[in-house]
Amino acid sequence: MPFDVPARVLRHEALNPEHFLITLEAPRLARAARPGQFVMLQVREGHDPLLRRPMSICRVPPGGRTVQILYKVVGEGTRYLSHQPAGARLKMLGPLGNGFALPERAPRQTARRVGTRRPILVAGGIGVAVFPFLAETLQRLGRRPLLLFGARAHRDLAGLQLFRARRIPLRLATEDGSAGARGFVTRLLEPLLREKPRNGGVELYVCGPTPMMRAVGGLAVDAGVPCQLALESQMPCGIGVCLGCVVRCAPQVGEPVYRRVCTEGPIFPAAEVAW
Amino acid sequence: MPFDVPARVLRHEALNPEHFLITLEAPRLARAARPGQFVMLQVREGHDPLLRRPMSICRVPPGGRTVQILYKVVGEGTRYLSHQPAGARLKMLGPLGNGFALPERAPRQTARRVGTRRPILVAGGIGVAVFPFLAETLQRLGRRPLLLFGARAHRDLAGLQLFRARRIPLRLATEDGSAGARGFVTRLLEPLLREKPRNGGVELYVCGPTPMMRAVGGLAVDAGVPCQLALESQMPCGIGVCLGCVVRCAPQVGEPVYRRVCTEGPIFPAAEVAW
Amino acid sequence: MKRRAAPPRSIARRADAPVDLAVDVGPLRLRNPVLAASGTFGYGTEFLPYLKLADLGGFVTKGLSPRPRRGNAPPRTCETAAGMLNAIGLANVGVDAFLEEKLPALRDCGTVVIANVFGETRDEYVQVARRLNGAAGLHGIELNLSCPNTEKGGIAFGVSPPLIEEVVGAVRRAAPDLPLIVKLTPNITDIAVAARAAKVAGADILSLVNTFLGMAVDLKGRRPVLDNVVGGLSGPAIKPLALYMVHRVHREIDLPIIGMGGIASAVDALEFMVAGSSAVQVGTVNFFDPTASTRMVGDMEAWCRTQGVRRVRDLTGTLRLPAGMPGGRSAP
Amino acid sequence: MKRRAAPPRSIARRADAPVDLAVDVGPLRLRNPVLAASGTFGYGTEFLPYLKLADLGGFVTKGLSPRPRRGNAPPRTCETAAGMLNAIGLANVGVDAFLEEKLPALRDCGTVVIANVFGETRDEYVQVARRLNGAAGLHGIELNLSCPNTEKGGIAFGVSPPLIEEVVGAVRRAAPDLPLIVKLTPNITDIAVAARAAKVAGADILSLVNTFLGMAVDLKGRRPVLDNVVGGLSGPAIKPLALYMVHRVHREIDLPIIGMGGIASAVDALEFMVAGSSAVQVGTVNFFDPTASTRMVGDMEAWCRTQGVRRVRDLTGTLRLPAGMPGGRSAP
Ligand SMILES: Cc1cc2nc3c(=O)[nH]c(=O)nc-3n(C[C@H](O)[C@H](O)[C@H](O)COP(=O)(O)OP(=O)(O)OC[C@H]3O[C@@H](n4cnc5c(N)ncnc54)[C@H](O)[C@@H]3O)c2cc1C
Ligand SMILES: Cc1cc2nc3c(=O)[nH]c(=O)nc-3n(C[C@H](O)[C@H](O)[C@H](O)COP(=O)(O)OP(=O)(O)OC[C@H]3O[C@@H](n4cnc5c(N)ncnc54)[C@H](O)[C@@H]3O)c2cc1C
Ligand SMILES: Cc1cc2nc3c(=O)[nH]c(=O)nc-3n(C[C@H](O)[C@H](O)[C@H](O)COP(=O)(O)O)c2cc1C
Ligand SMILES: Cc1cc2nc3c(=O)[nH]c(=O)nc-3n(C[C@H](O)[C@H](O)[C@H](O)COP(=O)(O)O)c2cc1C
Ligand code: FES
Ligand code: FES
Repeated sequence: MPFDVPARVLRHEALNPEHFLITLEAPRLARAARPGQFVMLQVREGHDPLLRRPMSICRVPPGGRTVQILYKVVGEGTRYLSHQPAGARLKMLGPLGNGFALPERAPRQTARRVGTRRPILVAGGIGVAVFPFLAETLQRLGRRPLLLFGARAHRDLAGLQLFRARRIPLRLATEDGSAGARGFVTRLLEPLLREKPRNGGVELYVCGPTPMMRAVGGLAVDAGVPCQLALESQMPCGIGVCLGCVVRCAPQVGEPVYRRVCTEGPIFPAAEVAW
Repeated sequence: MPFDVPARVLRHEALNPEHFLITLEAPRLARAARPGQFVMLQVREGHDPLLRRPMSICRVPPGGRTVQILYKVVGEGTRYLSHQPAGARLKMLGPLGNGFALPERAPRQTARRVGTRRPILVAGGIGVAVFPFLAETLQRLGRRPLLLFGARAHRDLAGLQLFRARRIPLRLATEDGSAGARGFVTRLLEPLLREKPRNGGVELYVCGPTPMMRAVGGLAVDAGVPCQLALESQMPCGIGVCLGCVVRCAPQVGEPVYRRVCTEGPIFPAAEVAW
Repeated sequence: MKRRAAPPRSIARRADAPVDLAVDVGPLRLRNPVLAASGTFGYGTEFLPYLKLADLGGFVTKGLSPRPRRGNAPPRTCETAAGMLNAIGLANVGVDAFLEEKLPALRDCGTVVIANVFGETRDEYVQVARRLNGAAGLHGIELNLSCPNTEKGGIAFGVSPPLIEEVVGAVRRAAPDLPLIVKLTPNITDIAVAARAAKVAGADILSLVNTFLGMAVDLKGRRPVLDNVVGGLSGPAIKPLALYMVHRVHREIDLPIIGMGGIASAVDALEFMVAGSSAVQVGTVNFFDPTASTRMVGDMEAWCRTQGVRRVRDLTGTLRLPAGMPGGRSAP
Repeated sequence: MKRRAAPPRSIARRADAPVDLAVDVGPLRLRNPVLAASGTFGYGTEFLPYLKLADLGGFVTKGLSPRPRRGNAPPRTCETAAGMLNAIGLANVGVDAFLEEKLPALRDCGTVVIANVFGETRDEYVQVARRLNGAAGLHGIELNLSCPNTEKGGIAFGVSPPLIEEVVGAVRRAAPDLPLIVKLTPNITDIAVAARAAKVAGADILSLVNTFLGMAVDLKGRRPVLDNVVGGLSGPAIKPLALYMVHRVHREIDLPIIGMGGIASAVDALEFMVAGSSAVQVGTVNFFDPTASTRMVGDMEAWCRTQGVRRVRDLTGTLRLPAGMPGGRSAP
């Protein structure tokens, strides 16, 4: 059940000139949130911009009364958002969307047992924002997530501290080689997919720009590895009524259909999306 | 010659919950400004609201590098303005308009001589904003301005400290009697107009809501006292090109015409305005 | 003996008296004048987490066609200055699924439910209307005339008075039991001409306006932003245009009007009533403020109370025009 | 030996090469594609404190009539969401004062000066055009067809193809020496029909669009905000509508287009070019950002340089439409 609340900005940190971490007070929303869900966030008062912006729930910090959002300034809306001071109130609607399908809790003794897949989180650029919450939740479920994080350049590898604080192992790639391996994140992923499955193999959770998700989804389907994609799309409403956010899907049976990313998604099995 | 500058907010004080005094850095504009002129001020970035807001130049503080604007929150635009923090940059165009016609400098020894009219500044509500600059300038010209200030209630008598700091005598009236005389500002003015002219009589400088200016202008014309009105009007451009801001005027000869408040005004002789 | 004068009794009483928000719109009686607009409110149940449907005057469903439609390829929407373009392509579940799955869920929703209807041919309109006629829990139908007529080279029904008369007349006969709202397109030289045709053919109520044809360009890609190239503009940007059209139709045509276009607040809604609307619809605002519609009802009541308006319906068409200007001057 | 690779020479050269901003628009040759629009730039000299006129592609004067007009009573303007309504009532100094006082002051302004012309009858248009024909320092005339025809019950010239042909043809004959721009009104079902009539009657260039009819209501006063009741909507709000009309006319009619409507940035301007404009006009932005027009020229050049566009005129009409959709789909 989503809530529409006037959330108070408690903290607003610039991680670097383009990336921000904002902490908003919204107890009921925070309690209801699950990894992979998102909110529709007002970036400022008035009609410019008109629409709220979809933003992943990046973390629900301990205490469960707040949500954190990690975002990148890419246009006017996110730029206006970055000017909001602590104390401001922003309308926020959520949690929305289906969220990731999570594995069952692994009983301690079976955590490394055969048949338990290791979660690989594959992030491209600001797509990383959806993963801190997921990684922490997977840890609580007794899993050992690994983050593969690719971006344009060093400065686009935002939010690493959120993973390091939880000792989540990570491997980096940048297109210009300014940090980690040079190249796309697929360079990090391919060897893992080629490895002989140990302990049940891997499963992928992916979020990033569309070409990256297309590539990763394709690799996963070819390798027969379970893969969930966190899609992006233009989202005027976020609640399933405008039908604006659809993505073309090929269900197991029948014709391709358009599914609403905001409601049937934003998380889709890679095999279903027929871009 | 007006300038269009990205002016930095140096200070922004709430005088009370509805009234603000903002100090903007704009050296060339400040140096060029004369009492009764105004600026077109951007209230925030983007297209909501679309248009800048006309604001009187309330003061040019000593140093001459800044202008102060005294304003009241009456709608969305002024409300957004009130949220601008120190350090923000707002586009500001000015000085605009004709400004008050000022008396000649009075040589010290003749300041109280017969033939020198005493300047009476008649303010209604936020119309007072135009007078601190005028009053200080009149003082420098060797005059002794008197401020008559009427408003709805005590809390609408904003900016009194700007006059008190310069020891400018003032008389107050409020409609609800919460400060000064009960009633309209005309109650303060009428006795002055009836007084037998001493030392050359009085001259009026008036700014306030339209009904108030109409009333005061009428009294002045009837009494044969010089009277300048600082008019308000919807001003999309402020520079004379949209023709949106016109007021009906009856010139000495010929048909009534529409004059642009932003360019031929905002200061008009009371006798000319044919509302 | 000094004492503060009490306010005159009549004013005191007026300020406390409840405001009557009910409106009659032709054959429809609404609890209040605020309806949610077609295409912005799903099939109603989507909003249950955010508001009580019974707090609304009513709502209009997504447009229904004889068969389900999956709609246009994405991208389907694009934000613009104080507005948005959409080219959903009239995706919907089809009239059968509506009757079987959606409408029953609304049986006890406590508000007026109106089905929005379109077709690519006159017969498609008629098919849907006939299926809806007599459906339990349905209070009216609204014909979307912005749909292109595939038999007439894709010209929208709503820009051709003969086509309007034909389709409205046929639907009138196919669904004789339901109040018939005809929704006009604004993409026409004189909307009063379309309104007149709808009236002649038997409309009970006019609703206006639908979206304005518009486009957005992806400069770097040298492509239209929308896969459909063209979309419909809605939101606050269009409010002055819609308000004028309501005013014009109200002066020219004697039928009750449901006005819409960019309404985002109670003040906006009341302005539409003053200009001639008996009720209003709110569309795009539902996207960026999902509780706006019911808050608007509350704000409307509050406004009426402070202004001493006892029946909101008394506001309809109260616009005072300058003397000698019944239709308004025309040269801006 | 390690060294950084130099960028490939062709790219390096391209990024440094000056961008050619000149455009030919029918018989007009402009230094760059940005003109200031009629009614938003006075008679040009008003902007001298803010910019060099020679940095503009050109500008269009306030509309001129045979005799001076004082215009409508105030209030004449009203702000709306991302737009504004105006009902100035075509106030202007009259064509004689323009020729005697305004035009001489522009003799050395270094840019293209276009006179905007209107009349309440065909003869008034002709009178103004005849006076302007051959005037030194004038580079063209633009006919404002949004004006109501007082001889035909106040219907705007621009919504009637026969009236368009009549007035454009008459002006063409009255001012044979001047490039003739015909400015279309958007308040019409299909603007391509008006464009065709203008072309048939001899227009050299089309400019579009003028303002959209709209209204604002003063709720408490139950009055129209504008004394004229109705006004014309301009500003960013209308950009998607105007862009669509430019696209449509460009696909349908073979005449160069000067596009306008809500342009506030170089990106906006270039989008209009991609949609089919050879040049653009900027209107309302001059009010809230008086240096926007010339800054736009600089930003345009910068954009072209980073995108490797060497001649801005190459962008005109480069919109790539989805296959099989020459005119764009129509049902949003
Ligand atoms: C489910 C979901 C979760 C998201 N989570 C995050 C997040 O955690 N952090 C983050 O930085 N970004 C996230 N995004 C992307 C974010 O919504 C956009 O970057 C943002 O809307 C851009 O707004 P703007 O005004 O700055 O950019 P502009 O490009 O000026 O926006 C113009 C329009 O395009 C839309 N838009 C632009 N880019 C995107 C995009 N990539 N996805 C969806 N709509 C877009 C905007 O909403 C707006 O309507 C998410 C998107 C979705 C769909
Ligand atoms: C020459 C001049 C000098 C002014 N000086 C001051 C000043 O020093 N301090 C101050 O507080 N106010 C001043 N005003 C009035 C001020 O411009 C308005 O209060 C302000 O524009 C209101 O904007 P808003 O968005 O808050 O109100 P809204 O009512 O929401 O504004 C809606 C529209 O109406 C216009 N508008 C509203 N009220 C006025 C008004 N009284 N005059 C002109 N336009 C108006 C706005 O510009 C806007 O376009 C002055 C006006 C003029 C013409
Ligand atoms: C995404 C979207 C879908 C719409 N779908 C329909 C529809 O199916 N049938 C219809 O008659 N109108 C439809 N409309 C038009 C609205 O009902 C309304 O007429 C229009 O949006 C103007 O109102 P607004 O500015 O309040 O949104 C749609 C509008 C939007 C934005
Ligand atoms: C205040 C005002 C006055 C205008 N006067 C004229 C005019 O005299 N003649 C004319 O053809 N267009 C006139 N226009 C229309 C503009 O030239 C332009 O077509 C329109 O405003 C759309 O462009 P914009 O959105 O960039 O302003 C006027 C527009 C405004 C806002
Ligand atoms: S964003 Fe509106 S349906 Fe998904
Ligand atoms: S405000 Fe534009 S002419 Fe005065």
